[in-house]
Amino acid sequence: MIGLSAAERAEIEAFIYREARLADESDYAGWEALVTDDMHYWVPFGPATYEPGTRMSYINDNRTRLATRIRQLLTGHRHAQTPPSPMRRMIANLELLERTESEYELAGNFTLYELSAQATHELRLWAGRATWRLRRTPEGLRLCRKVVELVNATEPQPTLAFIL
Amino acid sequence: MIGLSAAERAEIEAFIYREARLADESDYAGWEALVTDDMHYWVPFGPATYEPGTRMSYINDNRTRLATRIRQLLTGHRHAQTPPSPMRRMIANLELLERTESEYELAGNFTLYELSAQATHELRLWAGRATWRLRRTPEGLRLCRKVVELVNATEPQPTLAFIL
Amino acid sequence: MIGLSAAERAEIEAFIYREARLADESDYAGWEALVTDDMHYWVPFGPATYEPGTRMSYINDNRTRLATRIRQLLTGHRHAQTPPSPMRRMIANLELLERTESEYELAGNFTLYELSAQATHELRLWAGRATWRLRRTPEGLRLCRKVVELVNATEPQPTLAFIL
Amino acid sequence: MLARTDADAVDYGRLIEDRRVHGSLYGDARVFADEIDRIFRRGWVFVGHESEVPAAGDWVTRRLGRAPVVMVRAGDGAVHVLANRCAHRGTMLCWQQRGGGRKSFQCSYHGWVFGLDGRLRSMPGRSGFESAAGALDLARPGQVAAYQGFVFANQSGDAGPLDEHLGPGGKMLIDRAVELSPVGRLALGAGWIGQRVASNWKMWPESDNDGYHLAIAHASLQKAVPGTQYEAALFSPELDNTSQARDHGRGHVELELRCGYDRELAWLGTTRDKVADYAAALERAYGREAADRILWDGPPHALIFPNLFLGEMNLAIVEPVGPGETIHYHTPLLLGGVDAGFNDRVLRQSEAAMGPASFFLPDDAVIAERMQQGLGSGRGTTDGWIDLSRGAGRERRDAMGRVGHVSDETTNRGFWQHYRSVMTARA
Amino acid sequence: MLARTDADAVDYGRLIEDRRVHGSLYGDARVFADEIDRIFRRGWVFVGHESEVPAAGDWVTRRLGRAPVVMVRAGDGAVHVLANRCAHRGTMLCWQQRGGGRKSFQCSYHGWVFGLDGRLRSMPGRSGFESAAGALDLARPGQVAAYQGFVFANQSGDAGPLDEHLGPGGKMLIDRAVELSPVGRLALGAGWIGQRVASNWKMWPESDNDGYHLAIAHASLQKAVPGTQYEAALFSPELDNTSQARDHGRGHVELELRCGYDRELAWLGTTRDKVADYAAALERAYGREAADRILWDGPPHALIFPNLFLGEMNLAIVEPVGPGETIHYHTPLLLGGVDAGFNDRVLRQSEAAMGPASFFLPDDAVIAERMQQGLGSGRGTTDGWIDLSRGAGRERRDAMGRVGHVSDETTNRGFWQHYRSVMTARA
Amino acid sequence: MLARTDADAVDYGRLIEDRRVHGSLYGDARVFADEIDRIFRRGWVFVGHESEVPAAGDWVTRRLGRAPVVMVRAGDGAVHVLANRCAHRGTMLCWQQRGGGRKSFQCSYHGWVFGLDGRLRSMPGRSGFESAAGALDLARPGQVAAYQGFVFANQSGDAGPLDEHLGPGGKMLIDRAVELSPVGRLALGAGWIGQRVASNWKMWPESDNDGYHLAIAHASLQKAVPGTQYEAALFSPELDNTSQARDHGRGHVELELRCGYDRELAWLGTTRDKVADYAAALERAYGREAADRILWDGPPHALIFPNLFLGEMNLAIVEPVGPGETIHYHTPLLLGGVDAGFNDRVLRQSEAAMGPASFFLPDDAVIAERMQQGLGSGRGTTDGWIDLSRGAGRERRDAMGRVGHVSDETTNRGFWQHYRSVMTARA
Ligand code: FES
Ligand code: FES
Ligand code: FES
Ligand SMILES: [Fe+3]
Ligand SMILES: [Fe+3]
Ligand SMILES: [Fe+3]
Repeated sequence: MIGLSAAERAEIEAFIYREARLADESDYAGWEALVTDDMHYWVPFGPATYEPGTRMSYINDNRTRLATRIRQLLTGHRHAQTPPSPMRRMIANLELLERTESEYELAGNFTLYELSAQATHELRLWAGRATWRLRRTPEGLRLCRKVVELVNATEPQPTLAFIL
Repeated sequence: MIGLSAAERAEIEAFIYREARLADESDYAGWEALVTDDMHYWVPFGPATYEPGTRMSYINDNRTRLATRIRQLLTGHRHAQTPPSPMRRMIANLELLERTESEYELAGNFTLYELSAQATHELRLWAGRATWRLRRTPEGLRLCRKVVELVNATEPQPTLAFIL
Repeated sequence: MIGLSAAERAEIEAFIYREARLADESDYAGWEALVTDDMHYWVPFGPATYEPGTRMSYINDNRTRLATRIRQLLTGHRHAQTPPSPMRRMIANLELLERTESEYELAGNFTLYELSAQATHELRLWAGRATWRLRRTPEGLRLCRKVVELVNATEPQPTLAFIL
Repeated sequence: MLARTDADAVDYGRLIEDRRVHGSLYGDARVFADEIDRIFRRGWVFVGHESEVPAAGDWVTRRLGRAPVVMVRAGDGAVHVLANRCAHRGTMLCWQQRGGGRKSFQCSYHGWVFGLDGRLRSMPGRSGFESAAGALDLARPGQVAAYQGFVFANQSGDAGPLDEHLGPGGKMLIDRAVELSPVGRLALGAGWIGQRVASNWKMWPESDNDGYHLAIAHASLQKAVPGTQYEAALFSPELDNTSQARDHGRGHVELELRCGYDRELAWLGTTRDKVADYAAALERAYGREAADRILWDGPPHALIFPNLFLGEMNLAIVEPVGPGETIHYHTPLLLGGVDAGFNDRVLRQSEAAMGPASFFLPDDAVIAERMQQGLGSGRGTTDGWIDLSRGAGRERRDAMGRVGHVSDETTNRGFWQHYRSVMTARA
Repeated sequence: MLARTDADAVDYGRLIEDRRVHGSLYGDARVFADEIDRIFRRGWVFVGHESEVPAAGDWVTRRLGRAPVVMVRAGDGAVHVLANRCAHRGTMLCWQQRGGGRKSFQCSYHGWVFGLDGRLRSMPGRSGFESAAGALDLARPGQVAAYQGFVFANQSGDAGPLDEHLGPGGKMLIDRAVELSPVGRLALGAGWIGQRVASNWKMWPESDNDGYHLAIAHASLQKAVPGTQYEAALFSPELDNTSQARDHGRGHVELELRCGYDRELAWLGTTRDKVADYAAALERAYGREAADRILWDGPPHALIFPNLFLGEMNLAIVEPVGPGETIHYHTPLLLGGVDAGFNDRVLRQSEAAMGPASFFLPDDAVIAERMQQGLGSGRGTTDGWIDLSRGAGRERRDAMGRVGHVSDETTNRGFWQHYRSVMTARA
Repeated sequence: MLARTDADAVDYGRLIEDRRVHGSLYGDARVFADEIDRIFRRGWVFVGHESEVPAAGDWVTRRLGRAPVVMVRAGDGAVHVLANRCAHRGTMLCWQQRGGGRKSFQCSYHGWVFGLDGRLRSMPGRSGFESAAGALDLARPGQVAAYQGFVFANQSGDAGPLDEHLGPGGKMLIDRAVELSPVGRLALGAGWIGQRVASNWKMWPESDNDGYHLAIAHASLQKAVPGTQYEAALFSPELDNTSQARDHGRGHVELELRCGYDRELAWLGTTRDKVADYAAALERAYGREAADRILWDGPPHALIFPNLFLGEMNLAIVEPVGPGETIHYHTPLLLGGVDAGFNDRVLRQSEAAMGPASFFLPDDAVIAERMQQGLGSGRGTTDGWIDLSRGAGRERRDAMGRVGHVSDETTNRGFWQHYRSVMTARA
């Protein structure tokens, strides 16, 4: 990525791939450890061109609601993720959108394969563009904002009980 | 990519991802600004192992026809792209095939997700191999040839009114 | 990838992309030249969390059986690959898992598009996680182990007569 | 229109008993076709709410069963429901969920132009046509009517008045939703989120109004978010729980949670001091006593047969797609005449409660899919019966209809008995 | 072969009126099955052109309706149409679009070998068989015949002579295509490009021969490329436009553009000096007067019922896949006896005009899909009628049949009236 | 349960002749529905082997036709086959392939708990129910019975005793598989691998027991791995080959390879010294003579009608999914009472022989798909007949039934004649 040193690039890619792997493997405790206290997680209905909260989004989690989401998943009674869906994410076309003193904003396209193991046993495909805002903290890079725009976000979606 | 400096690699990747993003977002004016005056854009029927023009191709655009294609898209009356399909491209496995004094030839595999928003509202998947020929010009890198071989190029295709 | 120099990274990526390309193009002779004499190729049923041979796997090839597999493909009478399926692989999210004096272990996610050209003419999609173990030999990098975990490995699979 | 004899007719009277129904009704293609005809074509179905198209030229697309329609507000303020199909050759006119600013609809095939009232306005090459004026206007359902801004339509035109379809129960339920607004108006402008489910549509009228499944199906929610409004009204033990299940007749059924709430504004998960402006507005509008009642009771939780779910602070539409495929759409019940903060709260609650990534609906959806799988997905056959007997023996009648314990299948029995009467009467 | 009573028979006479047809004919599964039987099995359908298999051992695969066949040139030069299905157990023999260099077909299951004429040549383990010679040859359609190299087949064998099916109109249209070659031969070797469309197949005979939609449906082309051949012949205002729509009977219909052209070679978008060699060759072959006429008239724009579109310098095949799925294949009309530059030009024009990425067909395809959606995609029902009345009142008859203004639905009416006669006669 | 008259009944007697069958039987939706009813619901089908659920609480999910069941071992050691469908509202109870350690099954919808014997154990809110005990237990097939641990079930309950279905032939075949174990027990614990194939299910009983296709369909295997057990028994020229094809009646058919082997242990691709422990164990268990015979004969290669393939050292289940979709599952025939090395060898051989990535099955699968394509994939129609005559004239009868040359279609004729008798008798 232009604007990053090779080491920064490696570090950022490693972070993003790790975040994806933890999500792939439904390791929610591990995943949650990567996010900041002011994390915002947004899956808009259509392109991310409106102010979240002004009309319906699939997901519009502040940190509290995100914590609730993870807590629900970890109860062991979330039928919609019993068992957890086997998943694999592919991330491509990473571009650096902005860098500040302490933060990086990146965007890329993704594919997520999900085996809906709870009932239909279909292989589902989720695809779109993701934007990550990373913050450099004393503990290393942390995720402070993630926006996921599904290509078909204007169409009815199947159950989405995991974290994209 | 072997044969490229880290800076060249970053520059080339950035160019290719940018080209993809402009296409994703149907920004045809922006996309057209990236191509040279002798641009050749080819989507063969089957593998690119024949001379274009000797048998039918899906697309075999010299610069003039490519300009017409874009002009048609920009009329605002191209029903097949009204509204423009939301799209996202993934590019992977980039390899450097050739470099000359002023040009680079690269190949990689791709996936393109398209929401056919004009009628069926299906999420369509286009996949295959792309070859980019980039030229270093005073204005920066420019695309002078793009060949897109669909994996299933021998099968009937749905409407393909955008630029791959 | 963290833990690798830029040159190593380029070399490893080039190797993995080349391996993928040879598989894409059903160049089995070329592909076989990339593997070591003790190559192990495993496609488990479900996650790779069991000892191969203790329960059924899709593929659990030692070098001998892998050679047989390739020999069968090269007879020209393998109906299940007559003609060979046009394929394209996408590899993403590469992470370095381990490096020793002479070996690298990497993992990443993949998508494989296959046109089942032998009968149904469907575009099939195979997706999952791959682990490559590469060894540095006098002839360059060689593949000594490949494990492919399909996302939907617990579900019935269509014919898989090629090498993943 | 296609000729069809009844050689392979389904005997609905036999497959639907008072206390059980046959599982084949959820997966059979012929049953689905009959439902599309008898329920969704020859009966009243909910289309949308007038507040979704606030300005002239605003439109939304919907399905009456599978038939595409557009609901549009014309220049004179009238709301029309029109076939989303050109009167010339049938080309769909609007292919997005919604839009605005239209003066007319132009067909992309030959360019005919229709007014927002469906009248043919112009066509290229007029001299080629001889048809009488009006013959080539857009088709419209045989009956369209609204109650409190809720627009319903009936394609066949012979379903009787809407008033009769809603009945006192249906109207009362809608009134209770509307009355939440100090000005008696809804403002449904936040958009609909759709969830695609691999189940028959009937799982949704059932589960949306099933008071028996909460503690098990939504156990994860109860654990992760203790203290919601459902704690007293739905999660609490059978014999402590004073909420009620109601059958209002005509297929309209209700979980009456207000009798189970343990505090006012439980339905909004808040207290009066947090929504003081709203409470004050209600008091100004309706007086103290009525306001107190509204703040306690909150919105209805009820089905307006067959496709409208008044889901507390959400509205949901159940759209049948195929025997084993359904879309469940919802939008927050935004109110007119309230402060923005109030509606923000409703929207936030709606994002949490419904939709594919919410805290409730995913579990219902997976269970509906498991039910579909258990009953046979339309490809096989099943000999199974579905039990509906819960509480049948302790059910009573009051002025509004049958009433049972909130966990009883009074609601399902109400749904199915109306279904049976429709499916046999319109055979 | 499967027994089927007519309890649920479709009444085509009622669904097809002279000036309108019922929308359910585009999406119903039973209608589709009837069409596959009555039109595509019991009628003549276009298979391919002999020039597609120029050398012995060349073959192409096609569908007669849904039944797979292979068209192959045998060693003696004869072209055969054979069932693409082993005579033993039914295994498909050829699974690619085309190939060459074959001496025989060997089945992959048990290794039976069939000659290029379909005769069983050999089998492993001959002693296990007692069947009479010939009993195990490849099946073939009941009738196969060619006109000017255009190969047609009829599976049932009782469709009457091809000559009668084509009639004077069909033959004249084909003649006009062939006569473009100075040596009277086509050379269709550039391959077929297929476009998959989510519409019924009948949208294609209709829209391919609809002279009314150009200015709207193809407005983007007109704007982006002003001055094409269609400017005068199709885009120009109704009353200036002298092109004609023709019904030649038997379902063969035409947009006769030659009467609307404003210059010679309009159909090739060029002028005589640019194709001087071609013009000279025509003159040598046919004489000056005929050459002038050909250079003005150009190729036909017409349907040979049910599946062959003579699309000016393209040939197209309409392949029905399901009630809501069709493939539209095309190949450029390459000519024998012309210079390579001429055929290059034809191929370039074809790439621009037809196929999924061309300047025309994508808009037609999306509109066909919108029409399918508007009419109901086979999962629902519709009560809509499709209007076909345009120009019905100003239509006239001449020696070749009915003729109307190019923008009139004379062509669609011709298609549908023949469809009705076939669907009712073969009930 | 859905009423259905026979107006569109399929005449199976006419479509199945002694020496040929009609191709439409492989792709028609009505035929598939009839098969699911007459063969898979009203006949005996294989469910699983008791050794798959060795411990109390172990369970596997299966389909009886399309109806989901679970086979489970209860605390008392009994193996039950239960409907995988809650007795309340039909929700599927188990949605994975297999599991263990269960004490009960709890439904995810309302929390009913069923014992491993299917009895309703508890439910939330018991006071709402009045049903008699037992009325709300899990449904189970009308008949369930086991032979040598092979569990079979019949849903309708009126298929007669299992003993009669298996007949002496079926039992002998199973006995021969079991007798390979020195302790007379199988230990099927390695899991099932499923292969999804775009063909009708009947291609699999056919091709699994077709001795005619080896040299062609599996030519690549023969070339890549010369010297397998099939060299003498299946690949060798027709007149050298002494293996036999057998029809044991009731649809059970066999390729009897033991008479074609040229050495003992050919079926394991090994020699006695390599499996000395196993040979010794057999001798200890059965005596020298019997052990020698077993080492020569090896396992059966046979179909137990309709869905169980005794595939030498594999078991396979054929699961019909739709007219053109089937899953072929297999597991290695692991034996009780043998050393681990022996079973490792069996598992290794199984990985090579069967499954989507093996050396054999992919070719069969692609050929089955080509056959399906050749016959018409259910969307079209075909007039083709499938020939079954091979060897019909040289077939003979012995005490076990009809017997022919291994390459003869004695097996297919046996399958189809039983199919015809079932499909006509249960019409
Ligand atoms: S179909 Fe709408 S104008 Fe012709
Ligand atoms: S099916 Fe073709 S040879 Fe047997
Ligand atoms: S459906 Fe199983 S407990 Fe209600
Ligand atoms: Fe619920
Ligand atoms: Fe057109
Ligand atoms: Fe085989």
